[in-house]
Amino acid sequence: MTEKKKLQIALYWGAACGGCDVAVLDTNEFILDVAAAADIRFWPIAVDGKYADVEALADGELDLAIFNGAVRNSENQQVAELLRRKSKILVAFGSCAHLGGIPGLANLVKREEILTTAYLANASIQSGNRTIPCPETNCDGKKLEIPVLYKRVYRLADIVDVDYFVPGCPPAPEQVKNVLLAVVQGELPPRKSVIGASDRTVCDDCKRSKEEKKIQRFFRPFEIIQNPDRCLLEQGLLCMGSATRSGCGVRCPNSNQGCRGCYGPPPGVRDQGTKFLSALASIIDSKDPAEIEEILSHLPDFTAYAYRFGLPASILQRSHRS
Amino acid sequence: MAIRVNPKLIDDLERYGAEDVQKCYHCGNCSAVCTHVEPGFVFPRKPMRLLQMGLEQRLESSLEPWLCYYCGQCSSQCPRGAEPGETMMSLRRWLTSRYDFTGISRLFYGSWKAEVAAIALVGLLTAFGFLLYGFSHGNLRIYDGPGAFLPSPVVHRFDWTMAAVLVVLLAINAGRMWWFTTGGNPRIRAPFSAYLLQLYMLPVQFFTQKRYAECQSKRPWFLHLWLMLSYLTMLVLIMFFLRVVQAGPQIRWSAHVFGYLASVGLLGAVGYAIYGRSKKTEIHLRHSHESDWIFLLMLLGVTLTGVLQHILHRSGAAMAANVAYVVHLGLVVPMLSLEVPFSKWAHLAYRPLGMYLAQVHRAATARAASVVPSPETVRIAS
Amino acid sequence: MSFEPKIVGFLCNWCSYTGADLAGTSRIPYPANVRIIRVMCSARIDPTFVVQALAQGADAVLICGCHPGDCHYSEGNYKAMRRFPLLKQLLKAYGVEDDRVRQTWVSASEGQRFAEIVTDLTERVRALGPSRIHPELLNDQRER
Amino acid sequence: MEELKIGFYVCNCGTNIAHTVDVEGVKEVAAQWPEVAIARSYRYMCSNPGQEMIVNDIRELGLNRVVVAACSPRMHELTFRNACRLGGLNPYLFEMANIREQCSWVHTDKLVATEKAKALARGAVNRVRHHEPLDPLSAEMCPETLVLGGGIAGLTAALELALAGHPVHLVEKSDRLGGNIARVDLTAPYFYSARDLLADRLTRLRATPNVSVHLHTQLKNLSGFIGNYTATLETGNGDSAPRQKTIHIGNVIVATGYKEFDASRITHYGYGKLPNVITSFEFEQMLRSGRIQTQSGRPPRYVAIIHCVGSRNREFHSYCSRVCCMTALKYARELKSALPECYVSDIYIDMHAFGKGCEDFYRKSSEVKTLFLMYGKNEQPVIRKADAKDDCEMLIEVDEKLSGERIEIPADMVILMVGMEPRPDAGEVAHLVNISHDKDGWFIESHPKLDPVATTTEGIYIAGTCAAPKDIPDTVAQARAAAARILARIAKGKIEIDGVFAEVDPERCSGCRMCNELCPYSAIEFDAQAKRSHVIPAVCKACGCCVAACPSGAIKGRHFTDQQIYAQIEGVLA
Repeated sequence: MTEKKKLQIALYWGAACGGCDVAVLDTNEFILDVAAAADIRFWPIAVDGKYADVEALADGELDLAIFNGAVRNSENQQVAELLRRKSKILVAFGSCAHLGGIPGLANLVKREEILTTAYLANASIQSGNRTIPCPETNCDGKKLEIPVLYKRVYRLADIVDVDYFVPGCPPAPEQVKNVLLAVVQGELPPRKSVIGASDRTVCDDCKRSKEEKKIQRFFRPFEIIQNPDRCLLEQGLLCMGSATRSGCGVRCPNSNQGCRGCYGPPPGVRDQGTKFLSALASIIDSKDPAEIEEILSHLPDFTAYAYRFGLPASILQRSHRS
Repeated sequence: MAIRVNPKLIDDLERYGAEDVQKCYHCGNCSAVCTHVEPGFVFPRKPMRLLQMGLEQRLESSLEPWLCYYCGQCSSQCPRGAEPGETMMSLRRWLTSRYDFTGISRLFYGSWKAEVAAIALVGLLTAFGFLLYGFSHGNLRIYDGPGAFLPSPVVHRFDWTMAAVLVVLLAINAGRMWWFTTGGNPRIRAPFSAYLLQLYMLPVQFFTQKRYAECQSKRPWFLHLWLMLSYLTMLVLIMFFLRVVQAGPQIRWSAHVFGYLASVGLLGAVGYAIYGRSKKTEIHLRHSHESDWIFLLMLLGVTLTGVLQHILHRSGAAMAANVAYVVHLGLVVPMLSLEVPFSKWAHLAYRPLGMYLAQVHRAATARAASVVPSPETVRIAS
Repeated sequence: MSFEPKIVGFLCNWCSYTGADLAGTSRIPYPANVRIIRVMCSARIDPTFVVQALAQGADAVLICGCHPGDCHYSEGNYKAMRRFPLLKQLLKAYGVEDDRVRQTWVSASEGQRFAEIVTDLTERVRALGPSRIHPELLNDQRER
Repeated sequence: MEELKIGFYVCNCGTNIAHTVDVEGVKEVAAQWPEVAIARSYRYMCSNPGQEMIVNDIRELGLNRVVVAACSPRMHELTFRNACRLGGLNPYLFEMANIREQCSWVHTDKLVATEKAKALARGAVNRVRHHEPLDPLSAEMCPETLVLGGGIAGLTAALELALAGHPVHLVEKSDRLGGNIARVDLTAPYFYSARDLLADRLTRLRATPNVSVHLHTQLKNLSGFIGNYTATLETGNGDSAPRQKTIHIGNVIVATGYKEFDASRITHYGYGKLPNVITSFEFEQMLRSGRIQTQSGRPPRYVAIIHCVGSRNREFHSYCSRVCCMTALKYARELKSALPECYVSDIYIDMHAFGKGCEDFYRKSSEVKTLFLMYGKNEQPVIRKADAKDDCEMLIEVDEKLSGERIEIPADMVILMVGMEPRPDAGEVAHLVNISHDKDGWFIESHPKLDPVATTTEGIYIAGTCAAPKDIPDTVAQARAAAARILARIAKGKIEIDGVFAEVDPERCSGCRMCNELCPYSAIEFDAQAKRSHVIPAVCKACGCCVAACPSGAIKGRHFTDQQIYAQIEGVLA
């Protein structure tokens, strides 16, 4: 190859907080190398551009599209499909694109409830205002359209075919480097792999000492002074590390916080939440139903904890309340 | 208040014939098969228990032994061979000795030799007395009429005197029985009316022994009734018609026919009983205490000598008849004077009395149960 | 035709599965709605199995193990006992009705009890109507 | 991967299945399922022709999976696995659908039952696709045995093993062999001398070279698994520093026996306060010495024997200690023969005279005029000192059940029939050898009826009164049974370990140690160096608890894998 062709890349955020884009910027000087080595064709948060520009590209013209955020509305879906069509490699970047992420927790309630809470029944809303965003509105005889809010949140892979997954909320900046380098160097792992994570769990990298486990009581972090050298779970502090894929560098436990599971389940585990539930409940140190209930009562909203980053990726995916 | 157990009582009862009572483990089969068991009178199990434990006072106050006729069903059903029927029999013997205030009964049941010696002594004294009277007042060759060796009015007077003594003795003992079981029993509060109302029980039970007929096996009842009626007939003849019976030598059928029937009855029943006891033909005849044998042999002797003097007199052998008469009296007197108050014979009084008192107890219990408790007592009880 | 629920039963091999067999050998009838999956111990029943069955169209799930204290593996059923309340909490958050998932103890001699449990569960689920989970998950792919 | 060829067989079971299930319908629908190479129905699949059908199909059609829809797998799974083996197929590539016990026998509507049978069959076919061939593992069997406890059970077991030619380590905590039986005079109901029984064992034991006796010794640690245990013994009588010794053994017999109930715990019996209230063991001592005397040196005129001291009672132990009734009867007879003038009151709750010769023994004891008095389970007798005027030393007050009377019983001597209770260190021993004990502290057998000397830990056996109160014949029988079980395993040479067990994928285990405490058999070991857990196959019983609990999905339950169960779920619901 006489002249190295510049890498054509696009970045996009779906239903996301923006943290993933910040993670890309957190690569610091490396971003300059990226800018030098690649043509950033589309990156709404950093580069000016319109959807039409992307639509104008030939199919597969992009080498790499990095999509962060979940799919919450029709716009997210349209862009996801667009980027899929235009790029050779589509990466689901970050917990939201990978598993549904924090927005995915919305799956525990219905769309109507969300709208009601946000626009109608809320202390901060002026009384008398009864406006709910509608996909189509007639305004002065003109039809206005806004994206359709979906009934639930989807992972990117529920919508389009995804080539690679980069987990994390947000992914560690090194992982951003790794992905780009892998693409540049053409050293890509098999399709559908999770990049930047191992097959083991966070415990593997965690330096805290681990013993046989038995839990007599659960504590919330403010309730006890923890031993920084001992497994958090053994101290009664919730930590999802044992049910979470490693790769983050044990960021939370090293900061004296229980792992929150953002890297998702390790390979072979279908449902991070139920698997963690199975492990956690098994080590409760009681044979008395009433006592077990008592111990469990110290776990407020276990479901939201267990699926903080992955409810749409769980087996039941969403609330099935009538 | 706890009652003291007396482990020695069981040894004591052995002398009365209760040899197997310790084998009982209170399964209750005996009481289950007994047709006489009713609430308040559960036997043989309960008396056997009291006996094992040696609760003398409780035993003394129980009427249960007198409610049993010893048909033997219980013994045949006992899985341990504890002989409940025989235990009840032994208890009757023991109770007889307890009711007796003289202590003679206890002596007799304890030693058959003492009983035999006493019988021999009384018999010889009687014979001697009558001989003395006969030789001093009459002629050995004359059986009846003027100059008779033993004139019937004299014998008659003697009979009545003896009967009076016996009745007094029996009455004292029966009184003790009443006191032990009813009068002095704090558990029984019998109204006087009950004594009166139930009085009919005495003759009914005495003459029909109908409770015995309620036992599963009827033959013992029939034989017992037969023996008892024969004896009674003879007693009536002797006590009220001695002169007529003794007169002769011609036969006065109007009186003698009863004597013959009674003699045949006595001989048959006694013969059957002796045969049964020696061959142990039936459950209730398997165990024989010495007192049973003495009683039967005495009765046999009395009957035989009575029959003999009658035959001798009718056949004209007056002297031989007089000799037989003396021998007869020498047997009759100890039999009645010793057996009736102090030994087996006593049951002729105690059994009907026991049944009567049982009836009084039932009436007393029914009365206690029918008393409506005041609201106050109900509240406390609940 | 009335609604016939599909019930998946996870039964431990030593007590409950044997108890269900006993219902058979004793010819104790019960509704045909339950399909039994044998595991060696109730402790093997991963809560993931339960949600998986629900997601795949089960109208109800039944979990049976040995009575507490009777486990063939000495304490396996206690582990099942510990997991269940948390699983119920989780299912409640997902909006799954309480009657759809039941855990109970059936010994090898309780054929009659097993039949009664299945009968009762079937009736309750019939009254509840079909589970929405499976159709909703399918529908989510078609209609957003 | 090799192409799947599934053979599907559905059994009529005469009319047992065919009566309610349209067997042909099941067969036809199964034939349509992917990878089902052949579907057949037959009258009796378990019959020889039925099995041959499977064998032939495996050979001729090259089947590599077999499913039989028939009765319960608890009935014939082994039969069909064997058929597979005969056909040359690994037996674990077989699966069964239970359409008899759990379908045809419990449903009446043929349509509904047939639909269910199809679903169950589909579940089985789905599952079998994921089956993997499994082979049993084997390990060496060390022929040496550790026997804990030198009582009659331990002695008997040790002797049995030693006479068969195998080395035995007999460990006794105290300074001499014999245990509790050495404290007994004669035995009920045949009046054998306990001394003679023991002497026989000890003489024979001394004549056997294979037994090494360790007195003053306790087990300190046990690790490994059946055939391959390592035990650490600690010897020391307190005089010098304890010595530790490590031995390699294949099996362990726990025969640690019992301890008698402490009679002073029942205060109203006055044991320890009233001089002539003694325990049954103290009375045995009197019998052995031949002098039955009260404290003042006189022979007692009244002796009362109180049963169930510490047993069958809410406050202490609810169980029956089994041997006391007959022992009490024995005392009554021994007393009567030694002191004919003595009266014996036997104060009992129920007379438990089970077993050979015992009812007869009871009868004979009642014939010597023992006074049997019954008290209620939770209304124990009360003993007090008699007054000077009484002709006895003590009076026992009790509500007598058979008569309904409140009575007082004279006594010069009271013998308390103290029950059995687990030794104080039973929990420790259970923990050391990894077996469990019940709420009372008795060791738990593998199966109370069918496997009474084995435990849930392979290679650990229990014999005698450490498992529950029992008499000498039962103890000896258990000791010999345990020895026989071990001999059978030694004779086999190697131990075969079933191919079904849990295994940790070392590539996926992260060493979180969630599973470590969960295994009831301690089959999971943690390698601190590698920071990985692993399962010892010989110890694992394949319950699957750790499999379900492993949060990283690193533990695979062989033959009950997640994949297999998911496939079955999908199958029964499709």
